[in-house]
Amino acid sequence: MLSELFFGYYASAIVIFSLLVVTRSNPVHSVMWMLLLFFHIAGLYLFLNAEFVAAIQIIVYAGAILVLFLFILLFLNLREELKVKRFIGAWPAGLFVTTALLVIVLSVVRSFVPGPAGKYSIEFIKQETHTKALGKLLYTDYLFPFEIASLVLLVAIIGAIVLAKRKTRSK
Amino acid sequence: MNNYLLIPFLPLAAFLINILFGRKYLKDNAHWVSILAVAGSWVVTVITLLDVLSGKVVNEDIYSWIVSGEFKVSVGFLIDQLTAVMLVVVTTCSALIHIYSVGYMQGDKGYYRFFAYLSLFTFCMLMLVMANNFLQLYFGWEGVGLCSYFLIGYYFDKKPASDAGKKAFIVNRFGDFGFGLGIIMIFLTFGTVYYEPVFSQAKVFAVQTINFLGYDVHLMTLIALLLFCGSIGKSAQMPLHVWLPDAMEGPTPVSALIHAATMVTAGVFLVARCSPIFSLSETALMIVALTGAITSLFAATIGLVQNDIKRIIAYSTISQLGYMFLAAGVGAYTAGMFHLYTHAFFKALLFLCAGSVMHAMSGELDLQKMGGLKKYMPITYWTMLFASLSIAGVPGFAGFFSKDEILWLAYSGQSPVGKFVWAIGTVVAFLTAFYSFRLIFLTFHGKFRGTYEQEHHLHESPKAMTIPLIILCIGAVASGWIGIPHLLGGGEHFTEFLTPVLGHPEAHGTHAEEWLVMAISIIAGFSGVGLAALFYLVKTDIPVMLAQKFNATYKVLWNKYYVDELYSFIIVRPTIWTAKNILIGVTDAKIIEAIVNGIPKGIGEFSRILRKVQTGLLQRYAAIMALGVLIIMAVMLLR
Amino acid sequence: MVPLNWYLMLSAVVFMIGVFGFLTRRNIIIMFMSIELLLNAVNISLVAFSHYLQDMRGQILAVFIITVAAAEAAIGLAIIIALFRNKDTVHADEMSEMKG
Amino acid sequence: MNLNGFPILSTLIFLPIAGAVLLLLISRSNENLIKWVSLIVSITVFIISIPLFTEFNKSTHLMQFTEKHAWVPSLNINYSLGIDGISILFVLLSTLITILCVLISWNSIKAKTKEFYISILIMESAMIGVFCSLDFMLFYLFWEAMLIPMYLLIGVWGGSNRIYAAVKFFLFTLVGSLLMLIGIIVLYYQAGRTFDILELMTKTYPYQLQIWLLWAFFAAFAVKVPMFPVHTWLPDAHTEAPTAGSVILAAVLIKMGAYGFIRFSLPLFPDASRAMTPVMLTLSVIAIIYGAVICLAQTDLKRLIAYSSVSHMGFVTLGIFALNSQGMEGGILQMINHGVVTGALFLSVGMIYDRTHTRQISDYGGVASAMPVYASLFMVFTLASIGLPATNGFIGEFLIILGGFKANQWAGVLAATGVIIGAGYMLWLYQRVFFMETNQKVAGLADINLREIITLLPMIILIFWIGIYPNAFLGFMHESVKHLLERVNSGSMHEVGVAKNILEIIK
Repeated sequence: MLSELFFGYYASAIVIFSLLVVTRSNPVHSVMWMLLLFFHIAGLYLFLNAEFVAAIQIIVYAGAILVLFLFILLFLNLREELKVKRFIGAWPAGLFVTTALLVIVLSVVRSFVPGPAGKYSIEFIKQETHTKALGKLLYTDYLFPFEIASLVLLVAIIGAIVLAKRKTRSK
Repeated sequence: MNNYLLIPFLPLAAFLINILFGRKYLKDNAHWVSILAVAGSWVVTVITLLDVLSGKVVNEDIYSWIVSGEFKVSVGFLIDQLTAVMLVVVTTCSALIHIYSVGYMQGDKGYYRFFAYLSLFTFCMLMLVMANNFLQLYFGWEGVGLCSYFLIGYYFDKKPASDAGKKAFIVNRFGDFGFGLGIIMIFLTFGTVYYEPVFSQAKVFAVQTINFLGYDVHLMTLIALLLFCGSIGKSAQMPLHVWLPDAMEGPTPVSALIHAATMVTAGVFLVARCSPIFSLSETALMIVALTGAITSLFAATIGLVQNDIKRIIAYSTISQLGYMFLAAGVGAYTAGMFHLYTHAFFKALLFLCAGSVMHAMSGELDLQKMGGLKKYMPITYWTMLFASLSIAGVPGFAGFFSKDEILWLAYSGQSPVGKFVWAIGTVVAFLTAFYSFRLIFLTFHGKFRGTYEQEHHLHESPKAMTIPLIILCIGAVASGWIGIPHLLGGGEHFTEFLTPVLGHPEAHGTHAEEWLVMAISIIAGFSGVGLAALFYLVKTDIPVMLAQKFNATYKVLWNKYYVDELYSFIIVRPTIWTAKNILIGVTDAKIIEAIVNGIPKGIGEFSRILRKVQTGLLQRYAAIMALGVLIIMAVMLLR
Repeated sequence: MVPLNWYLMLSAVVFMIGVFGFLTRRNIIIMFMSIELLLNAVNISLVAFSHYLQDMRGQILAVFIITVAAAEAAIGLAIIIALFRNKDTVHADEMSEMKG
Repeated sequence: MNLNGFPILSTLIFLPIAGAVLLLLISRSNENLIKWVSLIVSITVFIISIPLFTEFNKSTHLMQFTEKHAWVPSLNINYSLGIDGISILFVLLSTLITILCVLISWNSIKAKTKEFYISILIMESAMIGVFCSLDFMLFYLFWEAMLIPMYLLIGVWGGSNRIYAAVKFFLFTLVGSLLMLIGIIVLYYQAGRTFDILELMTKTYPYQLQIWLLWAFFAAFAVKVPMFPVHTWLPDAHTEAPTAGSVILAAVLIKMGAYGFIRFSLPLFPDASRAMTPVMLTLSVIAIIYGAVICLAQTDLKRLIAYSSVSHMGFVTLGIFALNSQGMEGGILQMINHGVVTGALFLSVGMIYDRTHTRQISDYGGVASAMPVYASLFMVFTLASIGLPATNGFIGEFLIILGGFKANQWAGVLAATGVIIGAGYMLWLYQRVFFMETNQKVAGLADINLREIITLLPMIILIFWIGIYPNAFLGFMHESVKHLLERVNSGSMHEVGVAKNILEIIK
């Protein structure tokens, strides 16, 4: 019962914050709501025994990405932004498409049948500790994708610098 | 290696040396190379002639030129009696005119170029006459045409000169078109283009007909006429004569060598060379004779009224060439060749004298501005007088014997048009004498009509020019003596010499008739001279009066029967008009391009409609994508 | 015990909210944030799967997605800066250079 | 005959690509090095191609210097190369022309030099590849690959209207070659899954199919040639292309169409080719006269030469479809001749264009006074173009007219009129440019320098070599042509009616 309540709180908070994120006219507010949203998602991860992911969710998302967003918002003319319309003219169409999709997805979720369970049971993780188990897998079976991910980040860093750099006029 | 190979290749070497090194190194010494080379050719020619006289005929291949399937042709040489005559004519005239040019072209900026072209011309002409197959003949044929083009347009910075060169080349191309087809027909008929097998087998096809472009024609007539097309172009016969008068834009030695003595006679040479083919077709011979006769009359009448000294001689050349064809057309090939040979001397001499006059007159060509030059330039006067006597057919001079032989053989031969062309020939003989002496009288007699400076400047030409004049003069007088008819106690050596190649012309007439023909031609010649003397020495107002009285006729003659204008009107202008307005304007632009551009344009229109969908709005695309996902999912669920 | 489906439904709802935001907001930064929502929604599903199926792969995938999200945010925001410099606007409906 | 197993053809194909890669590594500012590297590469390729000429066995029609490796075994595509008497001369021509293109562009290409030379070298690879391929897929690959550098050459370094010309060129040729691709695929299934050209040539196909395939291939080749109704891209492309582009276009690219006819259309579809001969002859004759007459009204130097190409290529197709050995050999030789002569004309025009920057004929006049050496070299090219004996043009044209006349009297006679008009427009051009009074714009121009003379010298040598001793070149073809004609003329004659119907439609 407690867990249902717990889930209910988190779930409704996540949904509400998500809605707030996409509807606020002031982008700064949106970012703030998003921050809260990320904390709640991290909580949900804890609830699912994924403490490493939860930590990353907070460090990377809340700590890095959202700060980036805030930083970008400083470029914009916020006062101007508050005066203009926040939705495009055809927003009802978007609403229709999304609701329809949602209805369909929700209607099929029920028919989902879980596959066979793996070896990472709660007991196993308790014994191994979560981060270690994840780390082991990451550095053995998924070493190659892991390295690729690091490359992706490197490219992203370089790319971001090149793109954002102010073009100096060529000699 | 036979030494006769030196004959053509010495001038070729001279050409190469001059063209490669002339501009930078030889400059004013360019003539030495060419003169030495041509003189060398002449010496070898004389040796070769002696060989031929002793009965030695050469016919051999040097190397295989084109081989394709059954078509095989080599570069090869045939030296027989006919070739020998041409060799003598070509190398002699060429050598003398090379020497003459040293004086005439002195100080010209393209000196080396001039001698290079002259040598190249000599080479090509020699290749033409020495060929042992039709394709090599064609090579020389086009080669001399090319040199003629170069030399007519020698003063290329003048528009008339470059126009005339181009005209000569293109008009000749019309003739060569037929000539080329003729060679192809020969190959398709005989399977070879070598003279020897073609001529020896020609009789086999004597009565054969062939379907040509849908018409059944007599094979030999077809071949002969196609070849004759080439002759018409090269020898400036009607209707392709228009280029020769214009060719006088070139330097005078060129006119003498190319447009009088050698190149233009190549057409006659061709007919003579192909006499085994021509003899098999009476129709072809008749056409040759009539073309020659009409051309000679036509050109002579134009010559009557012209005032340009070189043009008069040019028309006279056309007229005399017509004479040669007339001879060939009645089957008297030897007579034609004889006239070719004597004509080379006196006509080259006439031109060179005209050049000498021009030299003295600072390039003036108009007869009406000359007069009384006799006392200033005696050598020129006397040599020109002898040349004119020769062309007028005064007994004893070279022209008399050859002309008389032609007229007699035309009269007495078997040709159905023989009598007719004889009549024309006699009239032309009269006209020739008239305009030749009109030229002499207007130039050398009477009072000087030019400007004071010109008169002051008058002088006899330098030695380099007068010596060739004198040598040629000897030829103009004496060259006919080797062909004096039996009637006058001569031996007709020339005819005998050529008989192995050209056959002996048949004459069916009595001695009385022969005397009569000769007398008529002599009377015609003398009356022409006399009339000219009357008009231009005694009563100088008659020509003006006549010109006024027969104004229309005079105008037609003065404008050369409007042939140039006619061609321009029916060929040149319509072609260019078609090209400009129909081909570029309609076919290419309106039809082909419309189809070609129309299809892409249609596609473009279609895509213009389609691209409205591409709004460039990111969210529109995303929404459509989402809609797509929705539809796919819905379809999957509802199935 | 909360059933797996609940998580999936939650994920679907968040995802669709993200889609809605992406499709309708004019501000390109908010659109971008909507994309982050989409990624998070997927992450929720993945972690939930991981938990219920007792398989670590879901979480590993989630970690990779977070990595990619970080990279994407960096690049995306750099693009926005470049765009803003050139166009002087952050509204998606005012940019239609790609129209045909 | 594989020169001790040395893969000479592969070397020829890939050496220029290697050169292009090398150029890629050189800094763009180092223009001199770029030029020298490309010059050395092109000369090396030419030197390597010389053994083809000397070691070729003229007594057989079989493919020589062959190489064969499996490439995509699942589809039976092979990397298969080889040359015979028909293609060898084109390989040599390609390698020679490339050197000249590098030389002529030495000073005239000022922007994007590096890319320019890379394009030229890639072009060379593709050209050689087309002439050597014995596998249809490989052939098609090179055939299309050739378009890209050419498109760039016209579109990047061309004149003012270059984009239009480049796109037109690209679309024309692409549409044609796509139809050919369909034809190739049909052939592939028809012959039992093989792309091997030699194998395909030994099979016989149903007559109706032959007709269809012939037209599919015709589309590709006729556009390239270009034959009469589809020639309009050529003047535009030639006019706008840089000198090197025009030269490659004239000398090699448009030869590929005619080469295609000989190599593919005739041996693959002998019955259909024979049946379509009247159509082809008609189109050829139209091209000859049409191209020549239209030249008379041109005011642009390059455009005039471009239209003269239409006329000359009309001779080539006429010779090919005369289907006798004179016509065929004349046609092949005329392709070489046209490559040499028109290539040389474009080179020459490029030289004077570099000095005056105008292509209008009326802007010239009296060039012979200012530039005597140039004028005399141009004269040689002009004469070769109008087919004067002792130049190469005569040998080709004479054999073609002879062959054409043999096949069809009208074709021979009408083609011969093209020679007259040819003399007309070329001499008129020469007169307007070189003769008469010196135009202000050309007064005082410097005569051509040593580099330019060296560029033109090989052409002069070839013109006279072919003109005076053509057997050195004709000798290569005899066996191949004989074999080809045996293939074409064997078998029973099918309905001529089809061709007649088509002729009716054309009328």
